[in-house]
Amino acid sequence: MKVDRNRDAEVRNRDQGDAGVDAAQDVHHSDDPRDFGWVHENVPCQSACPAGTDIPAYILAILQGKRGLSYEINREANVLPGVLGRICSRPCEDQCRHGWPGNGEPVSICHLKRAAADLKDIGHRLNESLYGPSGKRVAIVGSGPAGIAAAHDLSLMGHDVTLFEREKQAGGMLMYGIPEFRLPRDILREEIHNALRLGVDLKTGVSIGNGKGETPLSELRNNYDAVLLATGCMAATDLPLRDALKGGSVDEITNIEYGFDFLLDLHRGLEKKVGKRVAVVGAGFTALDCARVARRLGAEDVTIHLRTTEEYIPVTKDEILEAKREDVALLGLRTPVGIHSTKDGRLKSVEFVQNRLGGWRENGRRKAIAIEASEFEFDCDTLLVAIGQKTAHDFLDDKLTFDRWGNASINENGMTSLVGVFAAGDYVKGASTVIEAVGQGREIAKGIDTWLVGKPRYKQVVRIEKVTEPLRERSFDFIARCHMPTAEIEGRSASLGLEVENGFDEDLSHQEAKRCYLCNLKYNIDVDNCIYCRACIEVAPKNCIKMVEGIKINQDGTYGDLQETTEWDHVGAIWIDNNECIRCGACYNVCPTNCISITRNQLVQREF
Amino acid sequence: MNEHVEPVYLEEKLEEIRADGHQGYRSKSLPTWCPGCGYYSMAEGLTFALRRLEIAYKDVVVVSGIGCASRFPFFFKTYGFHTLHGRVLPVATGVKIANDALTVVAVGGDGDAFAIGGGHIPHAARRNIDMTYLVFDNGIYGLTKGQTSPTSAVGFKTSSTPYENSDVPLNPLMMLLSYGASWVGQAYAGHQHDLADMITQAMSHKGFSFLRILSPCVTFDKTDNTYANLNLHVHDLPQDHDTSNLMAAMQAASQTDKPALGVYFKDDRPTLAQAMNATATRASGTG
Amino acid sequence: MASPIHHVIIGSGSAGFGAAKTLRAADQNCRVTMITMDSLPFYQRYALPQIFRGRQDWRELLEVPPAKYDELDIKLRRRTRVVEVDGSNQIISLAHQETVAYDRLLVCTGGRSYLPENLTSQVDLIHSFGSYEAAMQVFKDLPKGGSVIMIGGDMIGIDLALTLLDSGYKVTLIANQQTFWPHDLTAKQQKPLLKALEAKGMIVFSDSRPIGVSDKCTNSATRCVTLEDTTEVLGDVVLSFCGLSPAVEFMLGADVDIERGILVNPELRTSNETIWAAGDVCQIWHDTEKTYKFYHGWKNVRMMGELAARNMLGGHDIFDVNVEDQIGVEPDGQLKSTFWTH
Amino acid sequence: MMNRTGTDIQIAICGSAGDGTIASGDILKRAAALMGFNVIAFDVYPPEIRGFGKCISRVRISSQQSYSLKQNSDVLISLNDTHAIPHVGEVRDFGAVIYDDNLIANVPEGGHISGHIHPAQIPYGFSIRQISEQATNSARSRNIVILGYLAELFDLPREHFRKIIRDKFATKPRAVTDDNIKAFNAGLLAGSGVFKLDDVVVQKVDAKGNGADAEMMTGNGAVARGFMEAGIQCYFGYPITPATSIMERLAVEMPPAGGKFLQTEDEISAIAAAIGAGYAGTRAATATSGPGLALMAEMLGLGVMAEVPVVVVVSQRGGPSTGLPTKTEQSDLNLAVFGGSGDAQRIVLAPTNVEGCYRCAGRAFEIAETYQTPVIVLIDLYLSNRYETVIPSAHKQFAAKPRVPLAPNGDGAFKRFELTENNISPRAIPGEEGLMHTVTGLEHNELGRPNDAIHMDMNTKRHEKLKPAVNFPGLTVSKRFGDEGKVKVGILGWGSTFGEILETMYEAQAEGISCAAMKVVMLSPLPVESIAAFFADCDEILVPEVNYEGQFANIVCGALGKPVSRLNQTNGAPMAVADILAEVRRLSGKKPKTGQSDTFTEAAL
Repeated sequence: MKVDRNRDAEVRNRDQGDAGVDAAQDVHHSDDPRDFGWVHENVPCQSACPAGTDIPAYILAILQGKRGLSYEINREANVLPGVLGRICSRPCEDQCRHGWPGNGEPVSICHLKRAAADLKDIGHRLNESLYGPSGKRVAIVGSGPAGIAAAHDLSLMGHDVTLFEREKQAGGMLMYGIPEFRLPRDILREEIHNALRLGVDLKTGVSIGNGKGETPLSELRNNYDAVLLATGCMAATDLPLRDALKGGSVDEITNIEYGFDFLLDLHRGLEKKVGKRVAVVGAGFTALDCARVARRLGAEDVTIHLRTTEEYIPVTKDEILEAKREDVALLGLRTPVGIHSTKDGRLKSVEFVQNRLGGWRENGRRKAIAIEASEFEFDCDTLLVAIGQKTAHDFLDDKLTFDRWGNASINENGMTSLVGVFAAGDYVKGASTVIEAVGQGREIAKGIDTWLVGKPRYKQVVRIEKVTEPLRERSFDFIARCHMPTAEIEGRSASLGLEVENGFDEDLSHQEAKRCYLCNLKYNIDVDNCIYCRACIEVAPKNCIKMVEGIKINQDGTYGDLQETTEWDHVGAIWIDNNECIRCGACYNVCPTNCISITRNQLVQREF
Repeated sequence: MNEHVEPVYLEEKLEEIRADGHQGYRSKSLPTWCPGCGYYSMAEGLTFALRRLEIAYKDVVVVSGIGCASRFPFFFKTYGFHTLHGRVLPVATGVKIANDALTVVAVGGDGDAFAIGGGHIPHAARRNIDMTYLVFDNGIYGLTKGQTSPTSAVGFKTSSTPYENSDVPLNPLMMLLSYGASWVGQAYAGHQHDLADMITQAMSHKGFSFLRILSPCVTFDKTDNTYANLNLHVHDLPQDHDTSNLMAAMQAASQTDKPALGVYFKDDRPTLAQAMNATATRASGTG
Repeated sequence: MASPIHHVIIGSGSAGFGAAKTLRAADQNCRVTMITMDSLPFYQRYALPQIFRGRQDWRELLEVPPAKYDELDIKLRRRTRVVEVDGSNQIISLAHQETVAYDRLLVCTGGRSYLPENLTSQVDLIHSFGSYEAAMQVFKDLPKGGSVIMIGGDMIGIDLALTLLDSGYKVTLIANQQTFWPHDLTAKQQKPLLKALEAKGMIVFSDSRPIGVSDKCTNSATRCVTLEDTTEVLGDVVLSFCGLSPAVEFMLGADVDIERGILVNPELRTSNETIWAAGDVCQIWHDTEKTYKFYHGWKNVRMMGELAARNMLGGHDIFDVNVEDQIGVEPDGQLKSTFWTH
Repeated sequence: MMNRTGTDIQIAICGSAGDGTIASGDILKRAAALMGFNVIAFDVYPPEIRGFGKCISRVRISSQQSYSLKQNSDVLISLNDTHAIPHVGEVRDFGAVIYDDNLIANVPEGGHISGHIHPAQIPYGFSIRQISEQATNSARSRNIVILGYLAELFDLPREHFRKIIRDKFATKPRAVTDDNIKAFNAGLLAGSGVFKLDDVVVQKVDAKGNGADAEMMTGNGAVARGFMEAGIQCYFGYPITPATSIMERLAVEMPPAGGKFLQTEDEISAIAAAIGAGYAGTRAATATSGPGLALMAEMLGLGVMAEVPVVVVVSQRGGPSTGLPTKTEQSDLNLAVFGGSGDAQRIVLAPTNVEGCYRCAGRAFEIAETYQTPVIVLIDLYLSNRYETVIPSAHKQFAAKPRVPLAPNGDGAFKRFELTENNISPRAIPGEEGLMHTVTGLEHNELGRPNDAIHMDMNTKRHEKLKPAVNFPGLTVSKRFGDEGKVKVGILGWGSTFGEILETMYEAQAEGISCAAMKVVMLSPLPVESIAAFFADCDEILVPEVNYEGQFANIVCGALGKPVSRLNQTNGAPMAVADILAEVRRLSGKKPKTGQSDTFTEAAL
């Protein structure tokens, strides 16, 4: 097999936690709050990513044709790039500089992640840095994204990890919650396998709990140095009905089901059926998944009922569009308040109350306020309730402290109120996103390691590296956002397994990668060498280079706004406003005194 | 050059600049030269020099002729006189003779100095009027949109030399050396720190100081005196250059293909004012 | 000295112009600015079918001559897109990077033509009729005596369709739920009305919905619409008249309540006390039905504009939310609607 | 409005120095000429090279002859809103305003042109800068993008534009042309979706209209062309706005034709060298503006005194002193006619349009040689820089006639300054056998030797020899236009202002005012008889001039002893037709016409 030695070298040379110190003189490591502040503010995608993925770095790698490297950069933050590249909630794209007013549409960050995974060489070799054995043993309960991420990292750090999974296969909600048309299982299995193959002992079909044939948690505590609970949110949130249910409880009406259970059963292999008119209550990915699965199971009329409107629900616009294209209707401003059933106990209709939009909630979503006396009935023969999930605690055999939502409370290392028992993922955060679970899994793994070893291995610094050319062209800024090619609508309803999104090919991914501004590049004017000739301002594509007399400093030591002036005797510096800067390189190329320099400023982990 | 990457913190830099005080010499209005023009470097250089020599604004008069360079006085908060094409030195002479306490800086481009004004330079130089003449030499006429100038190279194509310039360029340094200028130096707009230092030295000299400043015309000369070309060719005068040796200065000045930067020649002799005082003394019969 | 109050009106349709006139009539000193995406001064969208009756010069469609704006001292800013309204600082950001400060703001941007989602990918093949320019494009692309395929057929569309039939063109109507919008009719209620249209020579499909539009047709037609039951309808121009959906994106940061449209009380004031809304863009609280409702039709719209203007100047007039909404067939076979004036 | 049929539109492009405004206008007018239109165009630009000043290029495109720019433009294109906003009012009702609606920096309220467009004007906003950057990676090609947009909007033939663009950048690297073509195409594309709402119409002209012979020329270009056709042998020049382009043109054309071209170190040396070359028997010339003429005044006196033929073109700009280098004025008439020391009578020709520049410059050598004296061709910035379509003469009608050699006079007594019946002395040039002599700036006798006593006779000779010049064959010295016989108002004019005068006269006639106009091309010596005849036919005489005192009116009054009405303006701009017309109406005793009737009736709302 042909091995690309250069590529391997590139992978090794990235100093993420690498034992070596940068020998090159053109790298500087800073822990100044102004530099941290710069990265937080200027690399909005990375700041928005719960796992802290170095997005500009992996997109640059794609741009340079190094898709394997790109995949590895992703894996440093997230061991499941192929998975997240499909189903991530993409908080990064909401913050992408390219999507800021006047700049166009955000970069398809998520699709590029998938492209790195899909398009890496067939002979791609994974890059893992192993520590020597620690002699410590860690048990992890639950093999969802948080459990897998933690298991992988802990095993790299030299600990012996055993991963317990109740179901037949590892993956948690990834395996049992998300429909295959969004996440093909071969991709999922491969990435889980890769994450666990460095010595993680996976025990499937083993249930931790107090029932018959189950292993008690206390036994794990005795046999292992540390236990991590990553059991997620394994119970559906009840449907809170205002009126007492006419004709019995929800559970008694056969064609009402919780969407969470519906999907779980489906992926366990049970045969699921739905009626002709399916109503889904809920506003998250689960609700949309239920609706789209229902279409594929033959429902003729599928509706999703929202408390607010589709503008304010926490799913991606693409997902809403695909659902609509599959003829799923989203009906807004209604809250279910009652259920009507026929005499024989079958569902007849759902009673809703009409809402109007209220103010904003803290999470950026809208409040819905019921309009008095505006109830109406909606006829349907199947109701899927997908309004959320919550943690379940019946497997515990010792007392644990919870917060007011019933989620496990943890300290800064991730330890619960029981010594040696840690928790991560949805079990701590409540129902959240996959990328948050992955991010927290890594974080808690570090905490466990610190606790086991007795001191932290890493600290975070800003790595500042000299870059000798702009890496981009102005013309890149005019490329339109590439759209994800999707399967024909006609064929979709025939198969639950047909992946809807086809992924970018090499051309599309290269084209889309060009769009990334590479926000971690910092353009600097060396004031000592500047002659104030404004050649840079003349070529600036935006109002990004300014004549300044001052800059505000925030209380936390980071920078605030530039104070501009047009009076010659007040101009202290001509300065690049990195918030406006789109890294086009025009100024760099024109400066007569070569006083503009570029650095790449990245957050990295350094060993103590 | 320090290859180490050191982060730059703006507010610290601005504090330094404010403390330095050179901004105070600037006028309110922004210079109107083409972006990238070397003259910005000179404007910076003059402000630094005035600050270093601690000369009060009120005691400075900047006199100029016509041309891009002659816009100069408008961008300073000092006294300025924008006169006629080529007539810089006569006007500046009048100012200096009227009040010897003033610091007079005459500025102009190569056309203003060596073409129409060429006849005036020898006389200002030999009289050793105590002023500094900064000639911004870009080898082209910028204000009239790119014609050949007395310092344009042979073979240079402009709108008035469409079949290439065949006139040998003047050598201003040798001219001035032979005209008897008492301080002759050369600087380059692309080396802004050295330029500021040279302007300071020129102004410190008691007598007629002539500083030729090589500068690109970024708009009309894309081939000859560009930053890129000048960066390749300029170099410093040797460490052991003897500034009191006129022949050594002439020898150095004759190396036009690799222009050397620095002080070529320096001679301390009586200025016009001193000579006039001496004449006055003689005339009054008290000497 | 206090500077005069600045009233800004976004939108230059019936509501906007009516409001501007009312403001000027009541206050000689205030500043009145109208901002519109349109290239032309105010003209009635309802007059656009007149293009097929020989009135192709836009100057003939204007409601008032351009000089009238000078006379009334109304500043009209055309081809100007508002990207954001900062409701707390009272500043409007325009797409070309200019900002405009206001004291009081009236939003009457109307609605944009709604296209069923399943046809959005073929939008390039469907003509629009929402502006003079679009209408003229239809006029140009439609051969004399040619045929129009109309999807939906709201009241603006029906008006155009009747004009077209009258002028020797052929019209095929593919009816759906939005037919006769803003009248809200069941399929059963639609039936007699569709019959009346058929009697006027219109071809009507009411049992199948369109699933695709194509320009690759079997014969010389330039457009064909495929229905769910695989029927192919051929024609020269496809138009969608499926009602309007309000254009409110630029108001998302304005600190006003929005559902589909901008929510206002019966005085047409939004939840922000310096912002009013009028016309097709707003939903007015109906106190007995306990819901926010749209009120369409130019009569309603103009009334709202004038009323909002009076209230911007301190009045407390109430919009009559119980306006009549009727459609029917006259004995002579003519359709009659409360949304029409002719 | 004047009753013209066919196309007659004016496009104004307004930008900041460095935006390429002038280059854009240049391509537009050349393309229009190539399409067969009559074109008049004039650019206004600031003294800074690429600073922040305002540039406007106005191009009038008509299917019939026109004489000046129109007061109202039909289309305004903004490349810089700050500069263009004050000109929005110049666009007529239902005309078009084209601008960039996608700025990169915030502007304050009122800072964008779209807020200033009148409801009767049609706004066309598009992303000029972005499209330029997209097409060529640079904002520098905005000026070409707008041309594409214009071509699309008014359906102008694209290939004509592309040809002119290719021609214009022919000497530049290939990539420059390619980029500009890309920018033009991008403009076309941007314009292709646009719905045209204005009523500005450009009708296709029959290609025969002007024919392929028509050329686009500036006054300065026409001067150079006239010089070349007259076989100019030596040229000495010094750059000065607005005459520089004459030198630049000759720098290109003379060397291949065997001419001697030199850029001297100043105007003083330029005229000196030209006089030397004239003395040596060649056709020699220089060109300058007012300040240069002032420097040359002393040397011109030498030319008069030494009776050396030399041609000096003077393009006037605002003065005195450095004045308004980029603004037009007709205030150097006194200097041209009278400037210098002593009674230094010379010939001054002032063409009134671009074709006149060509004819006067071409004929000037012959006149200078005939009368052995300096000839000044007096034009101004407005004429120097304005473009018109001209059909140059097919024949070299200005070429020097073969010189008839004089009989050798071997005794060294050649009377170079002999007093003769027609006051013209025999002239020999260095190199001719047996005719050696000396010329000097001192007063001299017939032999050219210093002599004070003969001063009166020599002054008489130098003045009287020029008088017959008013009948010089092949030169229109003056010409009357308009109504025959007695008229109410006669407008007398000279130089570039005459275009506006002629337009005014046609408008006045259309209003029913009995009116005539006369242009005077030879300002020194003055064609007194024809002017007197014109005066006799007119109840009122109006002399509009772009100077403060009325320098021509002074000369005419002095020569004819009759009062005239003056109209003077010195705001840096050409005289406006409306201003002259108002004066004509006043003199005719006619009340001003009421404005256009309103074609709208307000619909009941």
